[in-house]
Amino acid sequence: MSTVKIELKPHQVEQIKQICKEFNNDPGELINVLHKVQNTFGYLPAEIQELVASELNIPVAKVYGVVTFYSFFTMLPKGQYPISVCMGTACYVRGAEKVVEEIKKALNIKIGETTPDGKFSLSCLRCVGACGLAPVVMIGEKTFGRVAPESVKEILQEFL
Amino acid sequence: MSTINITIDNKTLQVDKGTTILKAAQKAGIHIPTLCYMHLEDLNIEHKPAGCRICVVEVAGRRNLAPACATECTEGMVVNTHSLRVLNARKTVMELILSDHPTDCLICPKSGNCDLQSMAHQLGIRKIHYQGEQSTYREDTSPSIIRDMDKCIMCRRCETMCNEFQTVGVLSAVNRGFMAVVAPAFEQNLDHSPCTYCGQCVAVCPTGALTEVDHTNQLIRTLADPAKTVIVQTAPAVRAALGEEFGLPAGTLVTGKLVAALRRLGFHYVFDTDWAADLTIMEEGTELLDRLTRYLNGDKSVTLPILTSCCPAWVKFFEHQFPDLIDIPSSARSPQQMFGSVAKTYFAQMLGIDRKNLVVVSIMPCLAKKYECTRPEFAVDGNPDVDFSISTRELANLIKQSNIDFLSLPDEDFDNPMGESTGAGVIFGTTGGVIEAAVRTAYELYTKKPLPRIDFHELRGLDGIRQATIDFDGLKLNIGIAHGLGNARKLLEDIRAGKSNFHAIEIMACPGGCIGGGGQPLHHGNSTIIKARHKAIYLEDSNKPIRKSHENPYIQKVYQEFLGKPMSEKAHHLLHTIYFDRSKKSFVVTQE
Amino acid sequence: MTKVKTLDDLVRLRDELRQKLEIREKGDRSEQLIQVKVAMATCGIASGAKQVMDYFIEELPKRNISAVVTQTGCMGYCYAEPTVEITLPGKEPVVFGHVNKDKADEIIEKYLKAGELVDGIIPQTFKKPS
Amino acid sequence: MANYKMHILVCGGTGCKTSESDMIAHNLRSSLQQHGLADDVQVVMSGCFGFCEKGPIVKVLPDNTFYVSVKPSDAATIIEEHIIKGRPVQHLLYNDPATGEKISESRKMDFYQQQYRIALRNCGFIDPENIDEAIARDAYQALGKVLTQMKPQEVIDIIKRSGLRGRGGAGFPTGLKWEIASKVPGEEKYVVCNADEGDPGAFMDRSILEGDPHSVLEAMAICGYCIGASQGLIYIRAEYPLAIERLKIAIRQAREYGLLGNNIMGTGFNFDITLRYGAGAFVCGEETALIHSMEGHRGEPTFKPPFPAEKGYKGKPTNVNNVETFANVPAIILNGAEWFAAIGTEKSKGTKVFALAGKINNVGLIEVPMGTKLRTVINDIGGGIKNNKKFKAVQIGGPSGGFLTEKHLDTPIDYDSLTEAGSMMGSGGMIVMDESDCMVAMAKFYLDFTVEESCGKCAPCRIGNKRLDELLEKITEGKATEEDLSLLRNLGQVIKDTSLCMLGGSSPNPVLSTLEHFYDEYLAHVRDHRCPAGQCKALVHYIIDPEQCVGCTACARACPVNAISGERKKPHVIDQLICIKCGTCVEKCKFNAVLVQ
Repeated sequence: MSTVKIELKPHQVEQIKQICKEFNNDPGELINVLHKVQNTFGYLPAEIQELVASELNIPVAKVYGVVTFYSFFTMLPKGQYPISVCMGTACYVRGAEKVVEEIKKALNIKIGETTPDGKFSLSCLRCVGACGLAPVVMIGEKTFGRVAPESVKEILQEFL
Repeated sequence: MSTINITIDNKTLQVDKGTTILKAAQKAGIHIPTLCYMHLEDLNIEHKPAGCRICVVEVAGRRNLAPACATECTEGMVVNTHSLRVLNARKTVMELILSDHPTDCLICPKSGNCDLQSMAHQLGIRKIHYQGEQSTYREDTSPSIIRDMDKCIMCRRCETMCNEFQTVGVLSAVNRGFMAVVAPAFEQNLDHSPCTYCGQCVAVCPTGALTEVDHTNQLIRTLADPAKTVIVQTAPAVRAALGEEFGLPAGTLVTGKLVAALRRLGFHYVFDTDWAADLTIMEEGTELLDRLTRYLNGDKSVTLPILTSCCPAWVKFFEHQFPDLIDIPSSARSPQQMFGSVAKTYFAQMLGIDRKNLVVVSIMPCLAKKYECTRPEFAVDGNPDVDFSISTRELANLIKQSNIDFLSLPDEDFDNPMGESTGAGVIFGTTGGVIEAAVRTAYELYTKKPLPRIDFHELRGLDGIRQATIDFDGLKLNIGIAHGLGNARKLLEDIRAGKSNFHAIEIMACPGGCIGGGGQPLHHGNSTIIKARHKAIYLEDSNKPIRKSHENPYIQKVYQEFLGKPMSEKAHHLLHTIYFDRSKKSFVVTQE
Repeated sequence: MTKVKTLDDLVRLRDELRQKLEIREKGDRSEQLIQVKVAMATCGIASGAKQVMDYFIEELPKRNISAVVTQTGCMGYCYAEPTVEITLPGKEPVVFGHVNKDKADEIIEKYLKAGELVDGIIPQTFKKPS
Repeated sequence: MANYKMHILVCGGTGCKTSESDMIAHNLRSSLQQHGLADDVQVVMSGCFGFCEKGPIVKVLPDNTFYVSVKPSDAATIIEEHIIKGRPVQHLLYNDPATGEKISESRKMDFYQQQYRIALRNCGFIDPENIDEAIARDAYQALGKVLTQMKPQEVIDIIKRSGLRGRGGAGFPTGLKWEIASKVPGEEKYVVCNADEGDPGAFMDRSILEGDPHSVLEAMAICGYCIGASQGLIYIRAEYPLAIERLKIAIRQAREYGLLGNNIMGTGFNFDITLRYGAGAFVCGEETALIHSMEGHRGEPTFKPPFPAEKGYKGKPTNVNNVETFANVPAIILNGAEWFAAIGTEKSKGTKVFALAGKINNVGLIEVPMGTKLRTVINDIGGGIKNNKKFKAVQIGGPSGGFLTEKHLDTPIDYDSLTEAGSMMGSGGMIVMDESDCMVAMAKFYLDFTVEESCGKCAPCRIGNKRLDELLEKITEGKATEEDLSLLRNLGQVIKDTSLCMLGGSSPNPVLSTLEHFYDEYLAHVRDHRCPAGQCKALVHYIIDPEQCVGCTACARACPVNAISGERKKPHVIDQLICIKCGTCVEKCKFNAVLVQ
């Protein structure tokens, strides 16, 4: 998994230590800790994983093993407006793939990448449960249903 | 224990409840092939992830095939280990594994010694029907170990050794699915990790994914250099295992042939690390007595227990994991390094040559020794005390490359002055040996009386953690022994918690001590091999005319002529060392 | 906050809370229940339909009658407001005109309970718009 | 205090919330306020109604009027027309596609008529964020009954007699599972609810948790009482924020009421529940993997036995059931084993919830008695195939399931019939496909999923599924041979036969079942290099029918690679060497002159 190098500021270190403490520094709570840390920082760069490992007293390789196992965790910062295209079966059958292609073309990024200006990142996810609205695209907090490939540009326009 | 009746391949037999199909079949003389499974019985290590699925068998009434390694027998179970369905599945799975594995067997360091290769042969694979993308990873080279994960088959044995047995925690399964692989954190190189280079991952790897850094070519070039005087030292455990590489049964001692072979390879002097082991006992034993006496006299600045420090993997382990305890281990260097520093001073002077023209090579059962040579504190002006180290396996290979018929070699003796050793030096090669050697000397130095007996059976054995109390003429010395870093961790945690009442502890990183080292001939999961080597070491000891380090005449000589006395300033300078806190995170971004 | 200390507490609490959901429960099986529809267009409200509806809603449970009380638009009998349409399960709807509280009381006691018709029925001469 | 005369239920399921149902509720409330009706009419956000196709749904009670596809701007109309004037808002009523008539009551809709709701009994009926509404609907009565009047074994016997089987996929008898866990000695045991619903296209469990969380909490406590556990854990996907939120509220309220915690209802029984979050790994639906994940490890399954009942969470005896399984339990306790056992078929009792999706008119969440025929579900409840196309296949059980065809339409839906037909019950995803879906491409879609979700622990799943996927790719590209088809079948069988857990053990099902039922379609790909459904890009060609083409140049102008040439008002031609098969010309042509072959 590629990563970016960052330097944690003292208050961030404190924040992460605090989160670990909330879970009693219990290694069994690793996944909950990672969820909370990712919620706070947006992603889980190597430095954060090292800190979490040392707080929970487990090898950092184990933390990395967990981070790379679960698709929810990311070591790369997401864009300001993360775009998620539902790839559940219902959406797939109703043409989600074409929508993804269109977004890739419009933003010139691949799945899992962020645009150079940090504005958009693109990911696919499994069924969001809005199958009646298939295909579904989520941009930031906003959800778009019955998205047609032609309407992609128009939708993205909203966020520019 | 209740028993169970089962039928395997039409043979009926009774087994204890809890027996797996694999073990039951073995009992019936049926050897079901396995790949990821590993059971080092005498060392209490069992690894059965049931991941490779090579050992699948057909159990009547079951929906799918069952992995023999993990499935326990049940009453009335009927098992077929070679039905059409089983053989087809087994071959197909093997083909799948091979389809994600490079087929460069001809030039693979593991060729001829590879479990995957021999299993493919055993299963009669002649074509890989399923071809496709192969998973590839960045190759990683460290001072000791090469990781070529393209060859990883995800048996996860290394992960078990690194985590469960050694508790080092450097290796973990990372990623998911097809890209899953065993790697250090962030898929960084091992030298950015707390890896101890114990080499146990290499020792159990069934393929060429984990191998040692090979120094044989460097050795060949060095031996051919007319400007250099090349000397060699060979560790005690090597002589108890090298014969295996030439078809001798495990536990055959080949000391004399080893010396002869080294001479024929072209070394100018063939010395023995055992000599340096005797020297180590002089220093470490003296240090022990010094600390013990001061402690008993109420010196609050002295802490006990004293820990042995001859195992480089163990040293790196506590530097990373217990930096708060780095003042506890003995400051004595390992025999390899004592040998190197004495050779490049005392012996170089004796020869009248510059240390730069004296090349010290070591033959070690160990991969961490390769790393130990490179530690900067063991070099003078950039010239290392020990130039490089090769493993028992590399030596065997070199002997074969040099067309030496090992088995027909005569027995020869080591050279002097650094080749003479005692039985105490020999037993360094197995768990409990260092502390027994230390006791033999420390007892006589402390009590000023001759030892009533020389064999301390209470210190021997293969249990992971052992303890004994030795009576030093009224002073009860509590001794602890651990092999395997996981066991060491337990003792260290007690010390950290102030719960330890040991005076001295011996620690070896590898199972069984150096005889089970990461550089030894591969045991392929057969722990009786380690047991046999263990026995051989004690046999060598009992055959030695002198069995106490302080009685070694060449040790006495080196003190008289060069070092003065144990713990003298010169000895301190040449034979002792300091340790470093390595717990600081060393995350480095490795660019692809 | 209520603490449920025993099963009895829970049963009591449930019975109490049930009433709040009765409207929904009834909607679920309205065809098995008596339906009371009060015409609540402007004309109805002006002549007191809301009070009549409230009266039905309050009185019916008191008299242990399970009924669905809903409002409906103008039924077209503006001269007879407030008007109430009652449907007994399995029967044709009947519309009563000039319903006040007294009339409502009479409808409940006689028609709802006993099925006896009371004065004030407006004959259905056309099908009301749905 | 308000004396509500009417209730308006607004669907607060994830699907409808996505279409701004929050805003609808808000607008309804403010409109009521405006008209001074705030104390007369209560607006409630409820759980999912199931009819997601036509969401957002709004239901007015007690008249039971069912509004579909409601927009926030419709709120004022509903209040002014329906609530004040008593006139149903015609344009928001459901239009019966068969008769073209407007239907105002949900129970008269085909979609609901064939359904029987046990697990979903409160979904779309109560406010899931208000425990009072759940209690009014008998929540925790079963727990009370069990704790005060029954011994654990008696409860287990009821569950056993009811015939309830696990709704997570494999269908293991629930009562037996509880009994095993109850008999394993141990001071510390755990009850785990598996809410890691990961099938693409399945949302049964989420809807239950969002619509009726207390039914699950109550059942977990009952299970705890039976097996001797005082701690429950719900392992839920982090991708379900709304369900998590509602569970948190429900747990908090249940604790406040003393229905969770110490000494429940004065019986001395203690039980509490905490949440654990999944993090995007389908394999964690497997119970051993789920347990490892809850312990903070990689979610890799381990060989069974030992089963979780012996050695589960933290090495302690653990009973794992799925959400829907739990949701059935209180109803069984209150209504009796016989009541439940009377529903369904001989070996599959009760009902099953399905998420109906794909090329079907009524996408949604349904609950039908076991034994209901597929035809009923697809044609009656589902309203038939979208756009009047022809039914081709239905895929049940997600990536673990198989495809069923026309000839299976009269198969009763139960565990054994589905398995026999080469599919499986799975957790309840049901995806309908029409003639324009290529079965090879569909099988590949599921394999793509499996390859991505395989944990990588065992060789057949890690490498085998990858190879299956690659073979399928070869086929869809027209590069495969007939020999590849037999390799495909053998590999599928071996993966099923040798994989460590049920993810690998069932992952070849989509391939094997399409091979079985649509072999001709595979043959067409490999022999004729043709995709009959016209879906496999590499195998189709876009050509212009000179008879239809009027030479308007629309296609030529739109073509991104300038592959189309032709003079104005003369038929155009597509250069096959340049064409990238993007389909733009088809969309632009107003005369249906571009053919896909």
